[in-house]
Amino acid sequence: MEFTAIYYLIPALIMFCAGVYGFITRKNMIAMLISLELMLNAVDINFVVFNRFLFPEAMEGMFFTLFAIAIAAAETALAIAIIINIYRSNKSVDVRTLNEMKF
Amino acid sequence: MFSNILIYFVVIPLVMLGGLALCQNIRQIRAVAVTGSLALIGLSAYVLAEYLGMRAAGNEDPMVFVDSWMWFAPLNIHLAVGVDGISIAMLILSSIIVFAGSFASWEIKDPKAFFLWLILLSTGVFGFFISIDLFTMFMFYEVALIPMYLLIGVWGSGNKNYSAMKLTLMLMGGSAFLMLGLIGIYYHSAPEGGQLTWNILEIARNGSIDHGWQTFLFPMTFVGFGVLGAMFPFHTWSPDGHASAPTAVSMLHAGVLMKLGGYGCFRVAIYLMPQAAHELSWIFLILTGISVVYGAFCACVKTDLKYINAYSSVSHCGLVLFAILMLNETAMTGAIMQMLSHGLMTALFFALIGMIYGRTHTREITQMGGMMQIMPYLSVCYVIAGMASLGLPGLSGFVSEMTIFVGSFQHSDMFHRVFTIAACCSIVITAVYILRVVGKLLFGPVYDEHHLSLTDATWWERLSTVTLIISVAAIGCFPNFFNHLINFTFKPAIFAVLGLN
Amino acid sequence: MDYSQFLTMKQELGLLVVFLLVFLYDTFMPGRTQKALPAVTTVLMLLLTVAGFCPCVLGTCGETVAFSGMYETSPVICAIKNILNIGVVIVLLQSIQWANSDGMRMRRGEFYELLLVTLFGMYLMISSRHFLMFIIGLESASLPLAAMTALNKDSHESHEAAGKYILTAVFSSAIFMMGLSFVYGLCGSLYFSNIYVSVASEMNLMLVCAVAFVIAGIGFKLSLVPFHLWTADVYQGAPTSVTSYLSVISKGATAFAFMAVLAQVFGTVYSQIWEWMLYALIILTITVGNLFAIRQRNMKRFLAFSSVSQAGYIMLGIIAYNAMGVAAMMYYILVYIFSNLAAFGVIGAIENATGRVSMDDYRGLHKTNPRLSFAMMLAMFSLAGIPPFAGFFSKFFIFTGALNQGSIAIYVLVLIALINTIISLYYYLLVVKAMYISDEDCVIPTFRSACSERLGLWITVGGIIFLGLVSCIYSGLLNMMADSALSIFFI
Amino acid sequence: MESTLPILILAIPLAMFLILGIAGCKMSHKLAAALGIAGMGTTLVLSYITALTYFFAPEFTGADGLREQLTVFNWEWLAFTKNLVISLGFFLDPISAMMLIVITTISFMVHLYSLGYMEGERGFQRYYAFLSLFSFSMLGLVVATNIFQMYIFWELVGASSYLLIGFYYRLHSAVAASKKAFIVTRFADLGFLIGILVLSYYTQTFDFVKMTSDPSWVLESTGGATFMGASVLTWALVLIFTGGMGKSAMMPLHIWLPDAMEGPTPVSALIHAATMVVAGVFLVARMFPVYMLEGSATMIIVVVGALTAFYAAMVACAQIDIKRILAFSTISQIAFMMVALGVASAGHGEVSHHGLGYMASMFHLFTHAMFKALLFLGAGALIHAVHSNNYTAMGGLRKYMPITHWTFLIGCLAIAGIPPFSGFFSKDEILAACYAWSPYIGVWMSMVAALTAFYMFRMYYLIFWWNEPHYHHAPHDAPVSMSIPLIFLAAVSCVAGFIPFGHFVTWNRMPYDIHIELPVAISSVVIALVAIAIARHMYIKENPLPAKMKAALPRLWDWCHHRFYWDELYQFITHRIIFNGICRPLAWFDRHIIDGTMDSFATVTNKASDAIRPLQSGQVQMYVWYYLIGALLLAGVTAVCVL
Repeated sequence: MEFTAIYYLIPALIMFCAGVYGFITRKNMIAMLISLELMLNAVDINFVVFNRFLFPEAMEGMFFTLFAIAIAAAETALAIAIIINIYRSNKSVDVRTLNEMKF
Repeated sequence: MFSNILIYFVVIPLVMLGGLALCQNIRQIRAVAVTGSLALIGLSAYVLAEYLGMRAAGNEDPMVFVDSWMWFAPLNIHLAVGVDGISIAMLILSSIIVFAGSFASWEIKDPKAFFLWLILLSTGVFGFFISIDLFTMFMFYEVALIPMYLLIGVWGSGNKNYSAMKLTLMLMGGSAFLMLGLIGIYYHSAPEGGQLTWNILEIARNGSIDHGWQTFLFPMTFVGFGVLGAMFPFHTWSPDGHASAPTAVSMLHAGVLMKLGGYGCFRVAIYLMPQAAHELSWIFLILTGISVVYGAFCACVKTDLKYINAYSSVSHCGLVLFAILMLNETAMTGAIMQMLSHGLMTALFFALIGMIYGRTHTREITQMGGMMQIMPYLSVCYVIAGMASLGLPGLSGFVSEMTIFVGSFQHSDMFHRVFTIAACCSIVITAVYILRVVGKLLFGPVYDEHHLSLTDATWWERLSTVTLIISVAAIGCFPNFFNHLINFTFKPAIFAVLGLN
Repeated sequence: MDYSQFLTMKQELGLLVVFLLVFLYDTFMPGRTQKALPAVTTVLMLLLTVAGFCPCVLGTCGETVAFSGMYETSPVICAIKNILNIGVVIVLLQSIQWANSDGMRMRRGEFYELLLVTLFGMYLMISSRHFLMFIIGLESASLPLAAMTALNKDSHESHEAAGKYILTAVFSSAIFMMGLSFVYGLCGSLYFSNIYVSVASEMNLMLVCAVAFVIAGIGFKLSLVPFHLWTADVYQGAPTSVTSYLSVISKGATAFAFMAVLAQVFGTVYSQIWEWMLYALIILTITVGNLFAIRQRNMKRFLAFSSVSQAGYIMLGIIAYNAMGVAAMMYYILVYIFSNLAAFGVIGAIENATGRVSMDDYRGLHKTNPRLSFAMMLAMFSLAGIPPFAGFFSKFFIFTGALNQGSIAIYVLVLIALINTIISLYYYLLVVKAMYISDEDCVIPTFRSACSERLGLWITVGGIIFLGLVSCIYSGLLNMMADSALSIFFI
Repeated sequence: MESTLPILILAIPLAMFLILGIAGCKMSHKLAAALGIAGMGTTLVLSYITALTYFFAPEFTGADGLREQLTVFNWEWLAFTKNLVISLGFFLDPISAMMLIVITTISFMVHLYSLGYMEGERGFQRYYAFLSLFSFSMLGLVVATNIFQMYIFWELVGASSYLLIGFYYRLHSAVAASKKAFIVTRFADLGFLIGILVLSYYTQTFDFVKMTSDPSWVLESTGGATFMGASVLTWALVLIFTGGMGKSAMMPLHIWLPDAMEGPTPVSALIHAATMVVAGVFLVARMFPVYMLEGSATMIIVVVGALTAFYAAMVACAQIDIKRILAFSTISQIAFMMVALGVASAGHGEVSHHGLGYMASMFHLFTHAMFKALLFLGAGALIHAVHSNNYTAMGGLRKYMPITHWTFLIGCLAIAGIPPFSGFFSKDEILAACYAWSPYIGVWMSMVAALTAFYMFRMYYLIFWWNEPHYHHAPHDAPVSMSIPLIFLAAVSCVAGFIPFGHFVTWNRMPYDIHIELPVAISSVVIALVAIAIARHMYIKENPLPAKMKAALPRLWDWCHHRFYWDELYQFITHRIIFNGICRPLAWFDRHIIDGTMDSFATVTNKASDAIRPLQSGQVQMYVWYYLIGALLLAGVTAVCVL
């Protein structure tokens, strides 16, 4: 059995959807962050797979992935910092407490 | 740029704005307002004389004093000016009303801001009338609209917030359609290729706009301007707006601003898109015909003086649009004369209503009576205004209405003639509501004993009203002068296209 | 590798220098001189702006490509960067008073450094011709903003805004990158030019999704409906200076970048795919933004929704897909910067002096603070598009540009947009009404705003009045656009 | 003819109006009156010179006796199109010359009379100003060279009539009456205007000379066009006649005239008896050659006239207010003139009588103006003396007011058609013309003539004989300024009948010899005498006979007394139907439907704004959810559409 691109892409898509699902349903902000990480990683997989299977002559996808990982790390760090901030003032990491401003 | 005389119609108000900004006290403000408006009257008189001289010398150009300065080169937008008889008539009208309006607001509170806005408004008005570039025309049009909001909102009375907002939004709604129409015209201004242009004369010269587009753009522009011309069913801003506006603003608004609508309908919608006008006129004839009769009927039952006058304006301005749509020389001449006439007499009306309201603090005719005994001068003026409104010969209303009726009835189509007869009926209804007001307000015994202590007009009020009355009588007594002034414009271009007349 | 390529990035380098100087000043200068940091930053930024206008110093005379086509600069790009610079100077000017307030003493430097970093990101975003560069620019323009939003440590709202912002932003960038991965999968390259060439032959569901995701990702930053929901909360929660920065600079840069992406990447599928997407988005954006704005009482939130609907108008310049439209868009951005900053300047001044931001607090303002209310009124008129203020011209030109496309559909779209201007006029007039017409017992007392704030207001008011009347600005932009390499992408 | 005098005839009253109107309030009463009277006097002299020159100077009469039509001057006032031009001019032909005499005479008399009658009234100067305005307008009307000039002055007389009726503006009744007069005539003028429009559309001219000199051309120019079954010419003429109906108070547009008696009595004499109300007759006479073409139009004139004459005479028998009686008598007499004009047209009767009715009508106009003015002024003197309009407050006055009594009696005899007073001659011609046209109409009109004699003498006896009530102050004759006009007019009424009117005024401007048709004359005199005798029997002194008759025919009395409920009908139409049925609903419609629609745009926007509020729920996850849905929808919908 040969592993074509689709075998990698479908798990990536599932990962992405799981991330989206998790992001929308989890109430804990940390969990949401994890979901986000899932989504970003799914994207990374996509890039790598495309590069590896479809366009192996250049390394654009790989490089993009590297940068994307870095960006994801930065995002997470910033998000964690802000969540901590929120925890300080709200004593909670429940996303539902972020509802002071609306309408 | 400053060698063109017309540009001073905008420069003078701008200088006045600057002068007002520097004013320290009420005397200076009044001085600026009076000097400026006198200068404007003088300027328009000068332009009129020059124009007549040029025509007498055999000048056959559609417009004179034409000049154009590039503004936004890539879009070919110019600051283009030029006048013909119609614009000159409108300029004279505006300057007279600005003059009278300045006197009518002699003792307004917070005069500096008031006059600033008022003069800004008149800048827009003058700019509109001298422009022949669609862009600048539209720009000045909107410049004239927005000060209304503050003028009514701050200095108004009654339900002023609602009225001011309604007026502004409805008029801006009209100008939304208008803007689309104007840009559309621009993009179809050169049917045979070549440079697109905003210049009205050039568009007219370039030949007719593509027919399919005309049928789309004509309603846009006509409705856009028609809103300001109080066309049914877009007239409802008028009663509320006028009722809440302070005196001078009502004067300027009903007297001049509503004329922008009629003028624009002619200058843009009809002049540039005659075929569509010819084909679609029946729809708008029905609407304006309704305006004419309907406004008059509504005025019959209102008890607030300003509402009565506002509905009367709906009726009279409806007649303007009605006549324009007849697409013949006489009726259109009548339309312009009606604009002049209505502008002057309605300004007179609003001035008087403001003066009466300033004394009695009510505009309900049921709360007043016998004013003739208390303030005879104002009452007599009111009767004169009423007579002008109901079309007494010798005053302006008669000549304009008759020109419209006779002109409209010359239309070869039976439908148009029948509608003319329907519109004629308004003269009876007008008589009904005018006499009803005159009878209740001025005649009869004094209703309220407290009114007995009220005083008659002051000198500035007299000056304001006398100016207007003289103008009304001048048109009424020497109509042929104005007729010729206006008439010339309708001779050349437009009817040739239609094969009418 | 030829390191002289870096020299084509003159503006970026200049900005980097400014950033470094500010950073060094903040880090190494003694405490008592720290109060001068805002002023120093402003002056430095001003110098950069001035330099940007002198071609001999910073500006590039022609179109240059660097880093094997990842980076591009051209007169048009320089122009938009200059426009952003002007906006940043005004924002900085207006923030001096706030940055020097007690609560900000410890974080003064952070604000300026983060701000400059985001600006740098925007530069990259505008100049990039490769999606990697683009995403780096986008993220560095977006992530520090979350930190800036949270800058107001004592305010719960500030935290909440930052939380919402970071979560949605990351989500959005995930979607965006997903879209990019699709594009990559289809075209095998992330260079704009390569994609442009090959994208038309790849019409399939994946491409449609890719375009939709890219539009969503960038639309998020532009706050197009329905990707706009963070806008109001973040604008409200963030410190006023950050909000003003967010609302004009970030939006302006993104709008231009959006245009570049749509034209240079997906230009060949304009009429097939994204024209209709934009129709829907524009109508939604303008309408929903307006409908929400009607009911707002908090001035910042109010301006947030107003900026949502303004974004819709900005999009009209893109949908036309022609040089005239894009020039009008740039002009619109410029005018919008001035108008909105005038409004935020007033809001900021009042907030700094009294801490009040509700529209109801503005009642009767003209009696106590006539100049502030005058500036606010001009800003509102300009935003609403009332002549003779600049907003009128920008609106008119953007409509003219859009209608240049000529189809009936665009006429309908513009008509909808025009009808929406009436709604927008309504809520802008509400502010004017509050200040000039409504009477209130507890009016905000007369106060004298700081020198810097006044200067900022004078500049913006001057801009509002003169930007429209002085015709060479728009004409220049249009000519520049017509000459630029971008114009080959247009129909 | 030299145009200076004609210009002055119009200019002097106008100048007087402007002077008195603008500066009047600064003047003393005496000065104002002196100015007014002097002005009118000058006009009188000038008019007489002009008219008499016209009638007697040989150069205006052709060799065959044909009188020329002179357009003394004709200034373009407003040019609608090349052909349709309103000119202001001075047109002199027999009828306008005659009208000049009538108007200036009566007007001067009224000016003079008012000096005494209006003495000390507030607004005395205003009164003279308005009188001058009226004289100006009326003179302009009769000398109009074109139909539009006539319309202009037509409106002006309407307005001056309005102002004068409402002279006592403090009284509700006067204000209401003036309003009514204006609106009713305005309504009629609408018909007039439309008539002018229709006529001018086809003929492309307003000019009288052009229309009347060759009427068949008018017929041709319409090209046989029809509208709703009738020819357009009929329509035009009937509509123009409508205008005349309004001014001349023909049924059903007569209702304003009785109320117009709220004005000062001299005004009633001038406007509502002698001059303005005959404008309708004058209009038809002016257009007579055109009317002759259209049998159906003249038929309508005859029918309307005959009905009105009878109706007004009936009503006059049951009125209490002496001015009302005179008003209805005026209506009735004008109807006589109308009928005469109607029967003058071709198509009926003997050829020799063509044009007789026209002459008779004009003759009656002339004599009626004199004796009706006399009667009104006499009534004014009575009212001045007893301070009441009702005959119930009078009685036996012959002893107290001999001058008034005798002059009034002359007036009554004149109107009753007793020779040798002027009314006899003119009425006789009318009846002769009627008999010639159709015996039925002749009999009908004779009956009306009998009624006329009856109600006039009923009034006469009730005022001057009957039972003398208790007077607080003994009534006495009016002062000299009031008596002179009475005596003068009485004298004119005595002799005017002997004027060879046919030599001056005929429809074709050829002289025509009047000869009394004995059968008609004798029978009508007999009938009149019988009617007078009945009146004398019933009313010479107090007796139960009138009351008995009233009781015998209560219904008839009620209907007559209430003028056949026309006013109530109008009240119903205007108030119930037009005001409450049209105006109010329209105003409601405007406020609630039209304006409501406009407001509803705002409301709907607000509602929509409310409705989408939950979108911005404040929950990040919802934001993201909408984001996702948006992105997917964008992709999905596009994919469905594109792929």
